[in-house]
Amino acid sequence: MLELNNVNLYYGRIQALKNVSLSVREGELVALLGANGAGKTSTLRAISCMHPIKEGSIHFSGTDLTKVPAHRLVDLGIAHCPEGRQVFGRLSVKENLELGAFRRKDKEEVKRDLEWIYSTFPRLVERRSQSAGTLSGGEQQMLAIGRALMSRPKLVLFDEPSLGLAPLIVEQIFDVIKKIKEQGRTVLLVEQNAFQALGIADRAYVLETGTIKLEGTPEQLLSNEEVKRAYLGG
Amino acid sequence: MDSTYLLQQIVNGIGLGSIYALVAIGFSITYSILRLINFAHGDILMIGSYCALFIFLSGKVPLVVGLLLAMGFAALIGMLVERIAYRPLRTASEESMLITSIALSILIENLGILTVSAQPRKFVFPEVFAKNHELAGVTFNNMTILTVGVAVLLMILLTFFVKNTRLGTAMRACSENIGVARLMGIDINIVVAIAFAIGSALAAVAGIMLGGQYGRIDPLMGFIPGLKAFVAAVIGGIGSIPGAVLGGYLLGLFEILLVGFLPIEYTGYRDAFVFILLILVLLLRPNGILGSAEGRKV
Amino acid sequence: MKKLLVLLFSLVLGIALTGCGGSQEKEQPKQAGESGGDVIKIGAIYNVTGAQASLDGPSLNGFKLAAKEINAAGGVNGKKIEVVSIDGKTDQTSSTNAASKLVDVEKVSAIAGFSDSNYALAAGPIAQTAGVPFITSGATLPSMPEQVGDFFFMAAFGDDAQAYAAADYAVDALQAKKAYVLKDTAMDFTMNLAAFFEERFKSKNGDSAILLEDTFKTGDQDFSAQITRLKALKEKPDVLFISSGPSDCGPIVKQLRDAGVNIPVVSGDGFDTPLLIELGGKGAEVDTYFATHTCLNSDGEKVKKFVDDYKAEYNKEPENAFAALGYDTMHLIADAIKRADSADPKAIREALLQTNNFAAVTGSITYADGKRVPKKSVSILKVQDGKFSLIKEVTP
Amino acid sequence: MMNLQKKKLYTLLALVALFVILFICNMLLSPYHMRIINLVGINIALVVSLNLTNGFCGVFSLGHAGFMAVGAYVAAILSLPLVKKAIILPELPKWLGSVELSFLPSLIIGGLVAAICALIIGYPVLRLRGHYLAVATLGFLVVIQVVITQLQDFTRGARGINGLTQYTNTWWVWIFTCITIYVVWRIINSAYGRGMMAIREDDLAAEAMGVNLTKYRLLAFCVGAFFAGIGGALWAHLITVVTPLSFSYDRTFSLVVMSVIGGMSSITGGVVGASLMTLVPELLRNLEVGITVGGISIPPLYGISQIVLSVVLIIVIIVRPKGIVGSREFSWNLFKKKKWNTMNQMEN
Repeated sequence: MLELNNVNLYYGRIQALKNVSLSVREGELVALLGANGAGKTSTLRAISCMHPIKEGSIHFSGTDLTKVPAHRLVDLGIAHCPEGRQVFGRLSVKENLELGAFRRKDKEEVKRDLEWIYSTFPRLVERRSQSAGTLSGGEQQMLAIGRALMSRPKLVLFDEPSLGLAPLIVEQIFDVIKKIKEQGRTVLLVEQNAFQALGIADRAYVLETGTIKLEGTPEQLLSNEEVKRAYLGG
Repeated sequence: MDSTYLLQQIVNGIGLGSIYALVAIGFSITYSILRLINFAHGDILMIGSYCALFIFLSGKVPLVVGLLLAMGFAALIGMLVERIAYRPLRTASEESMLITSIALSILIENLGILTVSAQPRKFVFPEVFAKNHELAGVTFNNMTILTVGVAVLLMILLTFFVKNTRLGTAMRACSENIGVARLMGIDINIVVAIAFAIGSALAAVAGIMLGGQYGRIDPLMGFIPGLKAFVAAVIGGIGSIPGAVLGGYLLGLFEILLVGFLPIEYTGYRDAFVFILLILVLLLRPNGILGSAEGRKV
Repeated sequence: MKKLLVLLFSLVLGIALTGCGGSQEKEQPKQAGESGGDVIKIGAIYNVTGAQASLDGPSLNGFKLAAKEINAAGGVNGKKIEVVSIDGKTDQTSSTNAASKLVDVEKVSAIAGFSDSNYALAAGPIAQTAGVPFITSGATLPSMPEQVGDFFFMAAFGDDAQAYAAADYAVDALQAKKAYVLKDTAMDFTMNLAAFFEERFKSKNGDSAILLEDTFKTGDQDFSAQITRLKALKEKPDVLFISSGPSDCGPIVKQLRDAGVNIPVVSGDGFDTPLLIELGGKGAEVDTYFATHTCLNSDGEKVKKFVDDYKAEYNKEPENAFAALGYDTMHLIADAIKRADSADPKAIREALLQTNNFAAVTGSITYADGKRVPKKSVSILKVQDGKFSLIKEVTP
Repeated sequence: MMNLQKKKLYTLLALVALFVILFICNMLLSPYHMRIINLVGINIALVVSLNLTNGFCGVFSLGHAGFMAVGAYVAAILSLPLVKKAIILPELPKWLGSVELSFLPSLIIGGLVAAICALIIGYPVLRLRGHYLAVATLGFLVVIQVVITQLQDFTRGARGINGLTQYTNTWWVWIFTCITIYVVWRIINSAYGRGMMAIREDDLAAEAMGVNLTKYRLLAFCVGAFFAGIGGALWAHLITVVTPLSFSYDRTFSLVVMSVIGGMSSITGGVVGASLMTLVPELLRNLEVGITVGGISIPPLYGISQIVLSVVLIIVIIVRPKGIVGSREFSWNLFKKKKWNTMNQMEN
């Protein structure tokens, strides 16, 4: 479904991605692991056309993503849930969610989806007209996820959804991601929290300084000594 | 000083403030989305007033139609300027955009001199607008009423647009986080074009009102109101529409009251006081009165 | 790096090309008048762009019109006049560069220009050093020729002359004993004008004759604060002296009259603009007098001819008196060249100094007693029936 | 890489060459051309000093013309001959009215007063960031202009001070220019300079690393103002008139334009930007001459040079947003590398 081939990406003169190739099949939950600065976010930025790549190709269901303007991505069925949540703090919760469905024309369906998001994240209901900036970190993450889902994506990209959240909340977030996958959506999950990510992933890649170091099922990776030492504190 | 005098000065201040507010809004919305200080904004004001001069002061179309046409034309110019000069700089530094806006300002002013000549033109509204009213010892004319009325009406419309429409929400989203707004499927180019169109249309109205109050327009008329409106936007909190409005009225009142109440020897220092006020506001509330802290991406 | 070099190279090339293009054009007219060619080069520096453009543009038009007329009539001493005009851009650096270019590169026989002393004082010294006469057509600061040197001439009268004439008119014709003064602090012209008026008025009516001196700044739109202060004066003034530039006079007069202040208003040539009537409206019809260079509505033969010619050439009325001043300056220079029978700058200077009763549109010009500020008549005008009408002409 | 000794030698030789060329120019060229060359020099010094604050330190200041004004007025008042002073500025306080300094001390005092102004204004204002700082410095420029206009006794207000002695000549200008470049070069290659650039890259991180933000910015600001003050004074004694209008927005904007066009964070960029933007408008003047082609005369289009210039400016910024030179710096290695490249090619 999603195919990256030998992607090279630069920030000025600094190369952030070196020949990154990875693929996500339909219905899969793939985790992309790595330390800070390994290039995880850059990979996502390349996929969602937020930063042009220098070489390589990115295809989604046959469409060449490098030729698509960023705002058309949702039309193709890709939603990006960005790092650090980045909800629109001055907008209300409801407005944030509605923006998720910005390009959708089916008003009735959008309403239904909105209700569904509210039922999935009951804490958002009571705060719907509150501005998003006043929400707690966990609530903002839920909002960001809800916002991403409002576009009815086929593929959801999560960038560090557990970052800076309390363990209990992290648990909830990962439950939700699992649920999303179970609904038949494809998920690419970028995480530093490798242990948790591997707990729900079908497959995983490990990035190190801009290159893919390892690839495999959670079981394979969990048994890999190197991974254990580097990412699992083992 | 008696209270009538004070009241009179306040009325004058509100008249001037309305114009500043209209221009400041344009500054604020383009800044909030692109982080662009658009020094050419004042020149759009000039274009709007000339457009009005050629359209409705010819007496061939009703005032309202003329006003709308001038607004539309200015909006078109605003979008054109954005398309040609600013869009290629989306990813460039703030300084590059600043310089571009200065260059644009020079360009527009000189094109103005070349096409409509440097001679000031008479810009007089129909006789009715010069009619004076007196209320509790305060005199004001229909022009002032029109200025304040139109300004307030436009600001209400704008607030409604921004708060209650899909595009308005998109605009607010862009002003907060342009990158994520794109991920939502918002076409930034459209939003920016609309922001420029709105800002330019409002500036055109300000130019027309300014011309009407002063009675004359010339190709260099936009610079000072542009600069003052920029100060107003910063005082109010650049990036915030209510802030721009508040800043505009505060600055208008402050200027008029300074001239009204300072001893004669010091009235010449007015602009110095205006900018000292600006610096003080910046130091005490670095994001302006109504501005919220800018999120810094680390 | 390569891209950079290419860019730099193309830039340099571009500059070289424009440079060459320019010099090629200039080679067509033959070199310098003084070397015996058949043209006499006269330099003109006017700020045709920037804030001064509304004054300097008409001046340059008038200047060129005069040159065209002179050439059509066969030129001066059998030689054609070639006007080399450079834009001063309302910038002192540009103005001095322009003067330097005219003197050093174009080798002009004389330079004319400017309606504001800020620029005349910057460009003048360059002509002075090179020994080329500089005639400012519109700047009126009377001390300039003394400050710059013996090659600096003024074609217009000094601020002192017009302010004195205005003060005399206020005292003699309007019977004024007490005056109120409102001046623009942003211009040297308005500051000087007010100072000269006060000096003269006080010398006639005593030191306490000025009841209040209030100020504003170019571009101010609202004069209600000043008017309120004027109305609050215990003793009513008999005359209001408004020292303002062309852009502010209309609104001031209008707001004064709207506020019910009907005391006579007197001013200088800053009021000599159609804007006074257009913006002052009915207010300007109420006892508004000013001293200026000439009355373009008058029936004088010279004035009529100038106005007609200007209309024929530029399809519009002369915008203001500066157009006439530019016109006069060219004729003044041509007259001096004729009398000197030479295009040599020093000879022209000598001849200029001898100018006696030269009949110009803006009155007759005489440089008496070696002074390079002309003795010139001042016209007192009044607004009447939507037009300026001449009240009297005084020769100081 | 070239060794340091050799580089120093080359630099020295280049300097000597520069002054020999200037000397020859001075003999051969007309005063007009020398005036332009001198203006290039003054503008280089002004822009390089502006780059110290705006480019290297990331303090985007729009107040440079304000400091020029301070330096110019102080030097003008100090250097004005006593006879003239008594006529032009009769209201000066005694201690100032009876002083006539020669050019060099006037220049230096002018620069110092400008630097002191920078200290006073900078201390509160430099805590601001980005655009807010730009606006605050613009505000300072306005305040300076208003004060100059109002302090009639010292400055003659709007009338300005004219009749200054034309002290400024090629040597004053170019020696000053070289000193400015040298000092700025020394500063950016010192520990201070590295601190400044750390601030530019990321002020939060720099602060966290213990760089005293305000101190560094203040230093850059004051040094920039010092040279701006001297530059303003040199300008004043070249033009021989100073008025409040001499140092308006236009002046500040044109300096900032030069700086950005050349490359803000590079001395070389400053030199290139200032030279180009001084020379090009002067050359573009030739476009404003009316042309007669085959009997059809095209009247001169005044303002066309500004129009062409602003269009070119916009294009340059779009094509090279970092300026013509970018953040590169001239170095003797440049030549060596080139030689090395060609040698390589020959071997191939």
